[in-house]
Amino acid sequence: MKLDLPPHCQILLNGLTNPACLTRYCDSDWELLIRMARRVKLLGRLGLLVKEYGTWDQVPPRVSTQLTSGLVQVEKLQQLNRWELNRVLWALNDFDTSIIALKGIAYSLAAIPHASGRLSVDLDLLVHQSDLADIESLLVVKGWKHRPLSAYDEHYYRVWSHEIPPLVHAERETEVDIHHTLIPLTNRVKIDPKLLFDAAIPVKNSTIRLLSPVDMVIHCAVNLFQNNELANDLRDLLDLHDLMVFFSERTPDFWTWLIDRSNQLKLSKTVFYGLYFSQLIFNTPVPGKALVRLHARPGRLKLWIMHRLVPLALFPQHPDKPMLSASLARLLMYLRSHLIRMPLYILLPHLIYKSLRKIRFKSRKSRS
Amino acid sequence: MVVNQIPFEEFHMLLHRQGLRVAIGPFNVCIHTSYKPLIEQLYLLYSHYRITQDEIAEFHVRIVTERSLRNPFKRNIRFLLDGQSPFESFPQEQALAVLEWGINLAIAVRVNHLLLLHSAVVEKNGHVILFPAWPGSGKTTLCTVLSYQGFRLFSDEFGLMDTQQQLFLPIPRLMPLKNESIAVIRNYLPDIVMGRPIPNTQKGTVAHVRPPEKSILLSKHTCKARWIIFPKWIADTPVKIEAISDSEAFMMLASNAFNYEALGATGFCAVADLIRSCDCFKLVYSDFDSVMEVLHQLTNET
Amino acid sequence: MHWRTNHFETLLIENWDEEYTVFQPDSGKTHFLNHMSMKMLIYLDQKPATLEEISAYLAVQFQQEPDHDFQRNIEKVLYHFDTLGLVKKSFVGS
Amino acid sequence: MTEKRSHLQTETARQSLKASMDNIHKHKRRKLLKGTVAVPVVMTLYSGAALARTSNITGEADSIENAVFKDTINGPQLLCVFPDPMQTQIPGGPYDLGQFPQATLIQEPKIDLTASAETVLTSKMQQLEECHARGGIMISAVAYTSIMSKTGININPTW
Repeated sequence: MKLDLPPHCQILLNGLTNPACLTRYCDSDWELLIRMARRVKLLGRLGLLVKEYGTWDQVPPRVSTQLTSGLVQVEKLQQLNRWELNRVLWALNDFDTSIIALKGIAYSLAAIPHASGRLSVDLDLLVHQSDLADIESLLVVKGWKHRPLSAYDEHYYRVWSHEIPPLVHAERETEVDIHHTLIPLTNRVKIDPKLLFDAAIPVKNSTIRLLSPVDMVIHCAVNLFQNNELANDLRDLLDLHDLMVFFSERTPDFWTWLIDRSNQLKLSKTVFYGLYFSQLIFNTPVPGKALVRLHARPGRLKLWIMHRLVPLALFPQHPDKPMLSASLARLLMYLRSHLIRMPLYILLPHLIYKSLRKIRFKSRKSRS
Repeated sequence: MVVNQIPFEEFHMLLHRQGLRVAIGPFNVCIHTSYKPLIEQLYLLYSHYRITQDEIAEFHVRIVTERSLRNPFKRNIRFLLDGQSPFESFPQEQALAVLEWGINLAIAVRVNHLLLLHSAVVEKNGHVILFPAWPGSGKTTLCTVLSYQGFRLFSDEFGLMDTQQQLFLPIPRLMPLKNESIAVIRNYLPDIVMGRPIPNTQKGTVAHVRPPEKSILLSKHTCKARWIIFPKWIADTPVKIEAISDSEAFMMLASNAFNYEALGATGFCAVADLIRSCDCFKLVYSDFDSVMEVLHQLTNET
Repeated sequence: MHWRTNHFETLLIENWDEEYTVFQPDSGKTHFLNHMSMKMLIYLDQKPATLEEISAYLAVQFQQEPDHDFQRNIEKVLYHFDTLGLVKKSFVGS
Repeated sequence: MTEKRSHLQTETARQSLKASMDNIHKHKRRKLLKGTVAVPVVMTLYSGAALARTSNITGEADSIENAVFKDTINGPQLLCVFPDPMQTQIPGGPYDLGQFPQATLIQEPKIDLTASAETVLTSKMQQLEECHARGGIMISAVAYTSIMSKTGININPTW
């Protein structure tokens, strides 16, 4: 099956994958490209690509100022992330435990190409569940606080989630998300975190660890196709592409390992989607036989439906002319993400609570 | 082409169809709306802005009307930035205030290629004076008076600084007067063009002053800063100007900025350069005549 | 226990007549330091020192009584510097 | 405003400005902190969206003119900050406001900005007395921006 994208999405995709074509972009293409790249958190990435490709001086001035702004923002957020990690490790210095960095900060530490152009807001860490209570209280003693939460949200985090309520230091603004596993506990699919810790890799001159390359790729796919709602998540699919290109070039048996590990963790269907869409959208060089070796794959009808819906959800809407089909795709993906995350007896009350709260919030705001 | 050179019908069509693009300082803003009372207000208050239909716009904003959630017979307006709504809806009478507020928000959260100080800025004799925001400073009111009495308006809100060249960029926008200052300015400057007062906004009653035509015409002329003055309005006190220490000025200036922290070392060095090249004062005042006297003396002295 | 500076060489320091504004690239923060707190950092940058050593040095420099209160103030600021990441504990020589 | 008064004010302005200017050249380099060389001070700046927190050490503002008044519907109200009672204070400051300084707005007496300068000043001084009576201090705007969100009273961004 071929990728069939509306023209505005094609402008974004070409800009991200083929910097050479940017020299042919007219003012209105550039304007639309900037607006959409910003929408999916890829303005900094675009700026980095233009710099690397050496065509910065040919970019219209009203575009280069916006690319600069995007790069400054990305750089600032990454610095905040690094410092937050530094302070977390400082606070836990006397506590003997192993901590794994996840997502954005992990991609920087692993020196994945283009990681410096990634917009990363929160700091995500994985710890042993048995150390969780100690780590949480040590951080609270050293000045981190939970944001105020409703009783329901607190319950949701503590009982069903794969992370504890986010912590923010009183004198800084970066949110620290501490995970004890990678998939919500309500999910049918489970992961044994011990396997991840056993394979984790130390970072030079630091006590922090990283997931092994295949686990990092699997986590990225899991996050996108199990935990997220896919709307505007193009950046995360691009992460997946970056990781696979980087690791497959450095490790000869990477694809074999990836498939074996996915089968072992019983995550082959999720990884299938990751490989399939990364290849479909970004032309990731996934060997044909890799997909076939995955134990679980979606059926033909299901894949056909996902093939139609996923790109519409991942790419941003046209900022001036939102498409109904894309809105519908997003709604369906939203429901799907919740259905795989929790059984109906939890899901229905959860969605009702969330929509009620939204209405109450709105009417409170309009009254004040 | 300037707004007041096109007929109202054409202006209306632009806002309604493809969006009106105007140059506001270094930025082009593309505005869409079909809400007639707002279009009428904008035709008057935006009359000196240059129309830039063929250029890239950095900001794309919309004011749309919608039915109120709580009262289905009432209509509200909503501000959209690139199709996204950063705040709740407002009563439709507040459309102009919400549009102006929304554009400020967009500038404040997106622009990082310049240092954005939270300050009124005016020019005299080729150099600018910064009046950084400060609780109770009344900077907009003071700025309105200055910009109609021989000073060139850069901004009542944003000190836009090109950190490499240490130059300030004008961004003359409507000046929103609040509450008592509306009557004060009406009396003091009876001839200036001001929008209808909008009651019950989040900041009380607001009325927007149209910036002087000359300031908009010259909005490409950048200048270096020479004076930084932290103003404070106190009723019935005689005017007093007092030098402050560089360290204090540094801390106050840096903490009155939108993106000082985002710029990192660039911001730090820019503020340090600025403090070194400027004289820094605190100003206490109650009436405009004496402030004017003080400022003329200050700007002519050297 | 000894204290020493943390990445002191990366700090950008502006001297405004013995009051200082300091940019710390690691944290992205700007700090205001008075003369005595800057002296503390400079002293600790030359060699790791104990609370008693640094207090004695500052008492002489600023003609203060090196009494308990004085030392307690210095200690508070050392711990504050530690949370800011400007100094760290060091166990060299102990 | 009558012409005479306006003229008078201008005269005052001139003298005041002249005095200020002389002052500038004589005392160009005053300091942010006064009389506090005896303790090390560090304040961390917070700006932008995060606006202020930290710094627990500050002195009382040097004059009522530099104190922070919040504009409320009932007129300006003095921001009165309470140093941490657990800390021993050095007479004359600086004060350690502790990790979670508390602050309140002094509501009485009401300050009527339309009254004469003298009346306004008197009311301000009375608010300050009230603040002192409750064990609080007034702080300068710099100190304010540096402790702001710990006090739970925030300046509204002006847009």
